[in-house]
Amino acid sequence: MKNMLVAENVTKTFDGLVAVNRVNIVVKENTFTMLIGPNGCGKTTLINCCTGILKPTSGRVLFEDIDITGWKPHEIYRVGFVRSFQIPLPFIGLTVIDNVLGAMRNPGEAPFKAPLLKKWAHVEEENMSRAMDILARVGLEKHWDLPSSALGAAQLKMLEVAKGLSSGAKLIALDEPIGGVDPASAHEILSHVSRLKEEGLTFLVVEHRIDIAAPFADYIYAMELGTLISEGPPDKVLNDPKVIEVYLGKEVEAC
Amino acid sequence: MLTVRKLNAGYGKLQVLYDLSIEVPAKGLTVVVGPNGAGKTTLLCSIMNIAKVFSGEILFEGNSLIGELTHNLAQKGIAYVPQMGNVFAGLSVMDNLHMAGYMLSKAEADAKAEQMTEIFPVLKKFIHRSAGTLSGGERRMLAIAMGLMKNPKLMLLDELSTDLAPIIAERVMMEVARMRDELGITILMVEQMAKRALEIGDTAYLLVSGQVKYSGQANSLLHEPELCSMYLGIKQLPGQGETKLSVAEEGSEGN
Amino acid sequence: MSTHGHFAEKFKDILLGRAFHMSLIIFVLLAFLYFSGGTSIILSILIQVAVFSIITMSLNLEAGYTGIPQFGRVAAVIAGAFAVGAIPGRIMAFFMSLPYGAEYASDTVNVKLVPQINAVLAGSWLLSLGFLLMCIVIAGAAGALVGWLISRPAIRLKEAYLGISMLAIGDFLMWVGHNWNIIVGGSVPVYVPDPFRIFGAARFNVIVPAFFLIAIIIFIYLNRLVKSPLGRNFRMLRDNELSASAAGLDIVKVRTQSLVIGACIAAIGGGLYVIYTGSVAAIGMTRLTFTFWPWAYMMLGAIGSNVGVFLGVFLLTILRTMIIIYRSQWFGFLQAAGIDPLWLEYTLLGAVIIIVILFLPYGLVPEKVRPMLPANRVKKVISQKQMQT
Amino acid sequence: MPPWMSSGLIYASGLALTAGSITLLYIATRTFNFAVASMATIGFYTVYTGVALYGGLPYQYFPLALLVGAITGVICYYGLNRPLLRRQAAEITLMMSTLGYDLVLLSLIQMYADFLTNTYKLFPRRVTMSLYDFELFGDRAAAFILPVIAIGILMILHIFLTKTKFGVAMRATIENPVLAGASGINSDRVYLVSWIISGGMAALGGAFMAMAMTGTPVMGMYTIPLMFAGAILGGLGSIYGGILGGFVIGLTEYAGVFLLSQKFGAWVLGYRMGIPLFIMAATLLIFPRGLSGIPLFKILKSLAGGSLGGEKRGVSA
Repeated sequence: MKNMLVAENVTKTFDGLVAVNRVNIVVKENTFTMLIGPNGCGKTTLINCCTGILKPTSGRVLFEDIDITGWKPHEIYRVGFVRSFQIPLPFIGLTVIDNVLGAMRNPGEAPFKAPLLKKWAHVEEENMSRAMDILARVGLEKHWDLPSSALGAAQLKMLEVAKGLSSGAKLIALDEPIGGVDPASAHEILSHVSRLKEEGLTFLVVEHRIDIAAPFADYIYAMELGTLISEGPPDKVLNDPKVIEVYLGKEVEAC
Repeated sequence: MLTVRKLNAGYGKLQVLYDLSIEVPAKGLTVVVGPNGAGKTTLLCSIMNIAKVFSGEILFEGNSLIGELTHNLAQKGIAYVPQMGNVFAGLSVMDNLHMAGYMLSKAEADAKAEQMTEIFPVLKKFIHRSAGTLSGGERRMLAIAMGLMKNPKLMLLDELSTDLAPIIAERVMMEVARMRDELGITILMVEQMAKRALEIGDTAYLLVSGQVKYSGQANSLLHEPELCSMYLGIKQLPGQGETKLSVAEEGSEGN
Repeated sequence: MSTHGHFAEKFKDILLGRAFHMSLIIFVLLAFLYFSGGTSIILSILIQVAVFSIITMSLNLEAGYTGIPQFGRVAAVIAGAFAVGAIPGRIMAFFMSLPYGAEYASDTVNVKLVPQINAVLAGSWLLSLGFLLMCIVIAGAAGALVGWLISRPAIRLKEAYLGISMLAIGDFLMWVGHNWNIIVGGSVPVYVPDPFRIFGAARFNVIVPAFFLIAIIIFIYLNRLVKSPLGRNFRMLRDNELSASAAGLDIVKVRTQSLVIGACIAAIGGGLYVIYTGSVAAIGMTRLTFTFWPWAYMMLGAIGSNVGVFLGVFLLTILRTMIIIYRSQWFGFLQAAGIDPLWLEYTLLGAVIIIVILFLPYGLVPEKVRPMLPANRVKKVISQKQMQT
Repeated sequence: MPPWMSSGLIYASGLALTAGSITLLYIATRTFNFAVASMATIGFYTVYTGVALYGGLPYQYFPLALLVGAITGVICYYGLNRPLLRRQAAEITLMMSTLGYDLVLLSLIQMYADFLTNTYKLFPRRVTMSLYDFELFGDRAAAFILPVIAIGILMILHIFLTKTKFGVAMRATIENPVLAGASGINSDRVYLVSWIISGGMAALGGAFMAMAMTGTPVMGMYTIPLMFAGAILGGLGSIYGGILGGFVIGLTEYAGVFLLSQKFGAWVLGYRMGIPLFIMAATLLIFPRGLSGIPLFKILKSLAGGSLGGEKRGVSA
């Protein structure tokens, strides 16, 4: 399996505070790779550094062997690496389907072509047809024409995934896809995601509700205080004393 | 003293707590434990009307707290020590203590502040420094002192042991137990350092993914081997055999 | 559903819609003004509606659709007004071998020059029309340039910082015009050659439909623009910049596009305004008239709906006019105390902004959330999908 | 003192107060207060009415200006700002709402000017307030008194914010509203007091500025970009920064115009507004978050001890 994403020695400091400290991760193609760790351990900061929201202080980020360190988010998006946000950020003034369409490109985005329906309508129709397929894959096809502000929390999470899919991305980074979602919907979301993985996509998932998410993972990285403390297949990481310590405090012996 | 019934709460659209019911008996120490992201902090925030309550009941001494403004809650005798942002970084240590005792008279506040500096000598040393210059541990001490300043009937403590050296954490825990024993303060404590908390606590609740998975005597909860697996969310730890799901069900019925 | 039922449904929607009710109110008020004041009042209302709906629609593009806090609308309007005041007349002067340099704008020369140009314009249909088109093109170009220049620093700033900076730029341009005599005469207004002179006494009756036509063309253009993938990009930027960027948008580019198109249109509005008034006084290009009033029009009508903007401009312009006409009848008590009731215009402006914010946060005709493609095409795609499954 | 300097000091003191008023309100309530324009004009007219109708020196009417300004602030808070804050309105909405209030006030000011003209036969539309001033050390007294008052107000504010219980509670609320609420501090009252102080400062600032420039009903309207420039230059993070920013803007306007007109000729005078706006633009281009983004300013601030507001609101939240 080839490497989709490689982060080499990524370090990010804020005013002298080290949020991410020389972290190395590798996301292999067609895997569900999980990044776990307690609140404030630097998971989201790491994802932000990889997807261009933040610029790493040092280190390199490679996507399919292209150095994407310091690229802008829309440039990283173009090479096929997209992300979702922990708190869903839908475009509330748009319908569900337009939220998905917004991530697809269309000649009608050029100012001189935009007023001329003929120049872009056929592409838009194709896109829309594709968008409907994507919505069906995440279980939102019935809500395509609702304003996205009318969706519930779990649906918004799936909309984020759909936005990622619509770009034709190869790697999708999901920041807490099941945070704030009830356990039943969380299972549903993750089964959708794992079905998409079967179809050939790669996922990098940040999540701390490992009780629900771990069974879906192929490989887990655990972080604490900005550094990696463990990595490997789920069995290995979740039984790693260091990980248990982070999650349980010091009283492992008590159990 | 405090009763929470069928609470559904969260932030904006995100729901974090699902039909959560807990009971905090007067003059007791109630401990809420659970993995990251279980909604422990959100529980305290919904009591303080900081998070959004979607439905359910919160009763304090028989009166509903839903919709009460936060500062009125403080005047009713509920003190809240948040995990993050628990001191005023721009104010001196002395001012922090006085602000915490905002509802006390000048003389009372002075006396109480004096008492606090005796309990926490480190505060005396930095009394005129601004709280922003304190180290993590010192800040935490200040936060606890600020909670105690209020002479509360009910104290809500969020993750006291964060950032504290083990020895100091131990002392803080003893201090909490002493507050219950000597001052007769009712305490609702959310804690990551589960073992110590459960040792000193009276009643305990285990929160997982926004739902109560276990409730009962703090001590007996400590002796449940499932605790470990519950925390980590692994259904089967190697060598442990089948999980006793019945325990969890019993627990939720116990509410 | 039968076609007949469909139309009945649609008709019912329109009848119950806020836009329809607002139009009714406007119509009644207009009829009332017509019977009490005659045609000239109606015409003066219509001309203002035409000019200000252009300016307000451009503001709506930037603020309503793209979410830019455009508190410097006046800057682009000034660009158009100054360009029309300074350039087309000079071009005419050049071809007529009249002075066209700095002295064109000096008060003693300008007052003699412009009537000469007007006389030539009045002699030819073609020339007049060409002159009008030239004015529009020059105004639009100047506006686009200013919009682009403003967008350069603007991309780095956020929210209120951006708003205040644009407000300051607008003010600054006004002071430049007021002091730098060679543009539009500084403190003495320059005259603008009049492409409608050819109609003589009927000038006004022609200007109104002509400007309305231009406003409607811009309305159609903007409606198509915002109902396109580009319009969707604008809205994405408005709803969430971070998310828009993660969805592959170059936010700097999209913001620049909105600012340039908006400024271009606003400048055309400014150019038309000075053609209608016949002169450019820099000091009259205030942010009160060309930034704050358009904001009030837009907020009352609807942020993000051009029909709403149109109705908002109409309704408020009528109310403003009524204050002017009926000041002595209705506000006699103020006049008795020596107070000019015209100041009530400011009260109206302020009150509208406050009331809208407090009670009508989405305006009278809120934007409808619909797909960008026309409904029939959307239906085709969706039914195809449903057939597949 | 050369004339540009005396006028500059007077004007800059006024601008400092208005910029401080904008900053205080912004850090307390996230509201960019447009109404500072009319509040300043109201302050000027309060003083003008006093001296024109009842005689005496402008200085005796300053407390009255403070009071009137505070009242306009209270009205705006209860009528407009509080409902919007409760609704957690966006920054732009808060800003637009004060614009509406500003325009209503402006119309009232215009009517009041008409009223003064008609009833008392005054000329309130072009007022030279410096005529009512007296002479001190061979110069206008205002050039000495007003900077002193401005500094005095700054000191009183500093003492209020650091030494009184309520002042400290204000800083606490501004820094961390959640924790302050949990400590029993009523944030409503803090916002109200912010409006009172800020309204008073704005009105006094207007009364100051009128001592250096021609007092007109639209003077606030014309100078509001400069007030904002001062506040933005100060970085909107600390009230001292805002006051300093306003002072710098005011003084450079007068000094800059003087120096440039000596070098290039009198035509520069027309562009006087350009100088402060240029300073603001330049600052924002280099430091998009104003002076407080400059490390030097941070150092100064830390030397001055804990200041109001801190760098970020709710750092810890």
